[in-house]
Amino acid sequence: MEVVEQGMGQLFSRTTPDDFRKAMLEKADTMNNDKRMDLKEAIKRFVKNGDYLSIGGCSIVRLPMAFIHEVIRQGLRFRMAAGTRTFDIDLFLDNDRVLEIDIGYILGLEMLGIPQATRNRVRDRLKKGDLKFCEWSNGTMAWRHKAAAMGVPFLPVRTLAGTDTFKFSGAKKVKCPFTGELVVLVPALYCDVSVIHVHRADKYGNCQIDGMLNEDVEKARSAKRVIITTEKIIDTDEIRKDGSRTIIPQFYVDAVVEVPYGAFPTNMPNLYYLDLDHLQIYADAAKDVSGKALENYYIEYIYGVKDFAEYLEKCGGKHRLNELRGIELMERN
Amino acid sequence: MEVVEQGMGQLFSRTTPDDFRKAMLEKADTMNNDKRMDLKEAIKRFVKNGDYLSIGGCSIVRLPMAFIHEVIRQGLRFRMAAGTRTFDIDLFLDNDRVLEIDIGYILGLEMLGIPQATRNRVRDRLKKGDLKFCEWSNGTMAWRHKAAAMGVPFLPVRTLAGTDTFKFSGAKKVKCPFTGELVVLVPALYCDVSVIHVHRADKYGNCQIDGMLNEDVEKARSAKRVIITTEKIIDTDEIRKDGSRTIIPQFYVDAVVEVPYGAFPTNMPNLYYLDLDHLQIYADAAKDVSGKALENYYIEYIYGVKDFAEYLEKCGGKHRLNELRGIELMERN
Amino acid sequence: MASNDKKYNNIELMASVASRYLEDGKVMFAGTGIPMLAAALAQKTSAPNLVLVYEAGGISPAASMLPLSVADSRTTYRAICNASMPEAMEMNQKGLVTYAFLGGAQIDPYGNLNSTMIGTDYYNPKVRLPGSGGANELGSLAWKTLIIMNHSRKRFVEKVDFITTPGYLDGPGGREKAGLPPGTGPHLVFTELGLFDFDEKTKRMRLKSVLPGVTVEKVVSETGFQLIIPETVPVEDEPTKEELRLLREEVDPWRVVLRRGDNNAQE
Amino acid sequence: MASNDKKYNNIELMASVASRYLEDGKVMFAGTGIPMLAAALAQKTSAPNLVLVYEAGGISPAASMLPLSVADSRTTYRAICNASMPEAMEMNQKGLVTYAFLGGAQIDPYGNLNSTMIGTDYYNPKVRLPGSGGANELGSLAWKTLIIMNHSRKRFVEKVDFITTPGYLDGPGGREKAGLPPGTGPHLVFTELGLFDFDEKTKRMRLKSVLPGVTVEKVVSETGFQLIIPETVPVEDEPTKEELRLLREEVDPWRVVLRRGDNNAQE
Repeated sequence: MEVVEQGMGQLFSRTTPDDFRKAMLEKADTMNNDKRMDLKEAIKRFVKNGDYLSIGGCSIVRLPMAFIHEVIRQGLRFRMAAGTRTFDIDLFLDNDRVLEIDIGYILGLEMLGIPQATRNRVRDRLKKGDLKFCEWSNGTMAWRHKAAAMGVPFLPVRTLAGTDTFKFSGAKKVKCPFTGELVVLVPALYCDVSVIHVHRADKYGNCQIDGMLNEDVEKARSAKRVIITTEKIIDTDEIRKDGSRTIIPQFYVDAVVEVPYGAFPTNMPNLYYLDLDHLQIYADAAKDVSGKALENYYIEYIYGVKDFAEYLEKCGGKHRLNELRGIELMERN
Repeated sequence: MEVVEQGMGQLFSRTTPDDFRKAMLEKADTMNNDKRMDLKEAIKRFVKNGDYLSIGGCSIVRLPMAFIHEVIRQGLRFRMAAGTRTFDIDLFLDNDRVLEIDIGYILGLEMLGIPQATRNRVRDRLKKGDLKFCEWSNGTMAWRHKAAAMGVPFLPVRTLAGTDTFKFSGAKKVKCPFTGELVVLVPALYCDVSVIHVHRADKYGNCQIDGMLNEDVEKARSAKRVIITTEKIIDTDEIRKDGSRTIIPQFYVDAVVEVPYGAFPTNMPNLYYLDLDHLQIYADAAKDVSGKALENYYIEYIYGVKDFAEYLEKCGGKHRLNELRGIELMERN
Repeated sequence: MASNDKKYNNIELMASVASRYLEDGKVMFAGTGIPMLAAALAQKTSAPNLVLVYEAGGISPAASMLPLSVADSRTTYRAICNASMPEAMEMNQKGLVTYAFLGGAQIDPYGNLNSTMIGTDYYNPKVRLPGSGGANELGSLAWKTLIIMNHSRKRFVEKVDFITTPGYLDGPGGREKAGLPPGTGPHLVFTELGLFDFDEKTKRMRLKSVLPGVTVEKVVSETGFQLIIPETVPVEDEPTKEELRLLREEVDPWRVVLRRGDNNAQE
Repeated sequence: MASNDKKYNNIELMASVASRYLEDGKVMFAGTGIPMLAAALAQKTSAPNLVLVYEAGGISPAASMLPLSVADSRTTYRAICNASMPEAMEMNQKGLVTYAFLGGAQIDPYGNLNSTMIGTDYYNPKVRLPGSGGANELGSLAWKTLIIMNHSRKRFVEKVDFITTPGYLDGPGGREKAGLPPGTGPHLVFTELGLFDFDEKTKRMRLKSVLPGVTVEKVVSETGFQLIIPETVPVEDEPTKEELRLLREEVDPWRVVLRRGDNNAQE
């Protein structure tokens, strides 16, 4: 099973299964702790500058926006996992808060097109060597999180082969020792911190999520520290009513932070639809390649407000949130 | 990534990921077919003598007993996956219906001890070379099903190393090309047929299961043909009410067979508890190493009855089933 | 062939044409935009049992409104299963997905796709694009890859700047030699000018038909590599009244996607 | 020390003693029988936040009745999560499981366990046993493996007939050399005669304490290999009234497991 070919991409997270086991041992010693706290405390205790970060949700759905705003306000910088990232990574990139990215998908805004200013900024930083990329795909990023969640150093996959994506990745191609077929190995991706916004969680961190799961099951299980922001904290009795609905069990979770509407302006399935109007304000600002319009956007909506609640007020408050709830529930009688 | 060490066990299922893809292509061409049929038709169409079989459920819980009785009556023989098998594999072994077994766990009856007659029969057939084993463990059997369900030829694991279980397995030990650590590779296990008893399924084969899942998610996704026996057929509308509860989606399923109490005398979570009295009748018969008592058991309960409904009648019928429902629901007010 | 007295725009045209090529009873991965439009239209016309699976985990939803992304709540509304990216991608890896419907920034004669960067130096690109997304998986694993692109010489090029997603790579046997699952590859390419398939022997792109009002010469002049041109090139039918009605009234009544074609509506 | 005026049987004794060694706030995998009894008792006494995970996927259930197997509905009744074997085993593989509590047919001085076959020829065994079950995973991956066995010279042997589940293999460094996760291994062995741990330097089994009424000589004579015997060997406390009440009235009121000790009740 010799290595036939390998990508030249750099591995940004070097945590091995044994390193991760040691981190988990600490968690295994503290069952049934009450993990409720506010966002600032959670960030202070569990997030460090330079951490390798993974974010839950996908595209413009269920992104932990309250967390993202707060770390941007605090000036923290990260290395990042970026399978299917859109609005979240754009905010980080606009503010030079990312140093290294494992790329699945970045710089898109779905129906709203490409943020030109962000794109140019990225190109310029790349050229200066101020920003490092490693190429992957959404699938291989999901599988890298999955390998880590399984506690193994890599997974075999049947993609990437034959492409430049492979050449600029950190993957390796080998002959399968059982079948003789060529197979690509992708290395496990253990993150320092994972932040996931969920529908409901109890105080221990048992979480329920509605709608698509993307790779949140895997992300929650493969980070040394996990912060859950949740629309609502519910009683453990509710969790125990249907254990089949527990997507993330408490073992992995360090902090449970209640943030109603914490995914605004992205879509929270069953609760509120995405705010196309607000996203359009951002998309329009990002069209101004001078960066001036974006600068104003950030002063207006992030640096100039003291917390996420104030941001929600700025964006129309209760009235707008009720409208978004109405749109989301249109299909549900 | 050279192979450092390898087991001498034989691989009983030789299906590769590419073979399996071809089988799936046929399935991918027949979406939304009505798959309801009776047990005899399902067996006639989808089960062949000598097939490599995997069975759902675990230990003495949620075993597809109606299917097992029927194939024993029909005289079919199999090669088998045996992670955590108890009463089911004992019935096959008592009747010499298994040729090759990938062993996780066999020959046990949990609290009821070891069936001596079955054990002796197995020892004698082993000696004659009439029965072949390959050694694994419950975990590696689950991971072998999982590798197949993922569509890859193997998975790395961190168990088996250092033991005779490894020596008599078909696993291989390699150096991880990313971390340099030793890791064991287990080959994907693609089965010919998988049979799983579930709580609720619609006519397309979308299935809901309550309680533990063991490795049924993986088994359903890695067999060329899948037969679902179900306590109840429900409308697809019910499935669509909560897609989070769909454990097996329709794509994999070939037949949906309604068999109320189809797991009797094993435990069906939320519906009926195991019948300790009937299991004791079997366990007592299996103590008689002459095999005579077992022979009588099979005449009485399998060969001498025309179908599973008649077996249920013999075992106390509605009255007994209601008692078992009562025991199961004791904890649920 | 103007039995059709209504105007339609390019999006409406492409969605209508593409919808007719989607077979009933198959599993398909659809991306945001025209692929989703075409799939929804096909479900309402010739392919009621076309089953959609979305990358982020939505399986066979029953939403009447068009999703705005592959993770949108409308991909899981009344879905038969709310799954995950690994589950969806592994369906592909196991061979359960017949069609994947993708876009790209550049394509070459073998159907190789670039959505990573424009330029000659990876570390110093002229334009940095989003990267693979799920395209590498879909193009590697689905049995038949459908591709939708805008048609120009800058996009249809002899050699893409970066192979993000594998087509037939360097030609016949290229995929198998690289280790990709056999029997897979690009199937059809849809543009605002025509439809293209791939020659069985050379695996090079071949003109299959043109859209209404488009000449073969126009197609050739907008393509940056040598296309295989068959002796007869049929013209696709215009969108029918019923197709347009369904698109406008049922599939995308708010014209979220349809309106993107409004600035180049065809008379 | 007979402040205890009630009789108890071996199962009650072993469950009571074992329960005192289970730490609060840890995750534990418990097998059917005495391990489950001990865990349930500990949860009612000193370890209310001991979290149980079962091999087939039940996570932290809240059933009052004792499960009869690791898949029983009582392992998922009001569980915080209904999971699967891979999920449960991967919790182990990732290092989240502090204690695994196992049985076996044979054990050697390094804590290697045999549950596969008795005899010298694998293909022609004297007795075929069930095989690994989940034991190989638990013994490979849990941080601390607890073992419960019946004590006799036939079971405590110099060399097991088949290493099903790894102990310290051939001694210090053996596990790491084989590729098992570092820092793991057998922690305590419980029998009806005594408790045993493993010497830090040699990794060989060491007598830690004896059960009430058992002499060190008895332990030595029933052991088929050289045990490390420390200078002072404490005696475990008898089951308290409260432990026996809980076991009999709350943990196993139907005596499904407890009754298995009734034929050798101690006075």
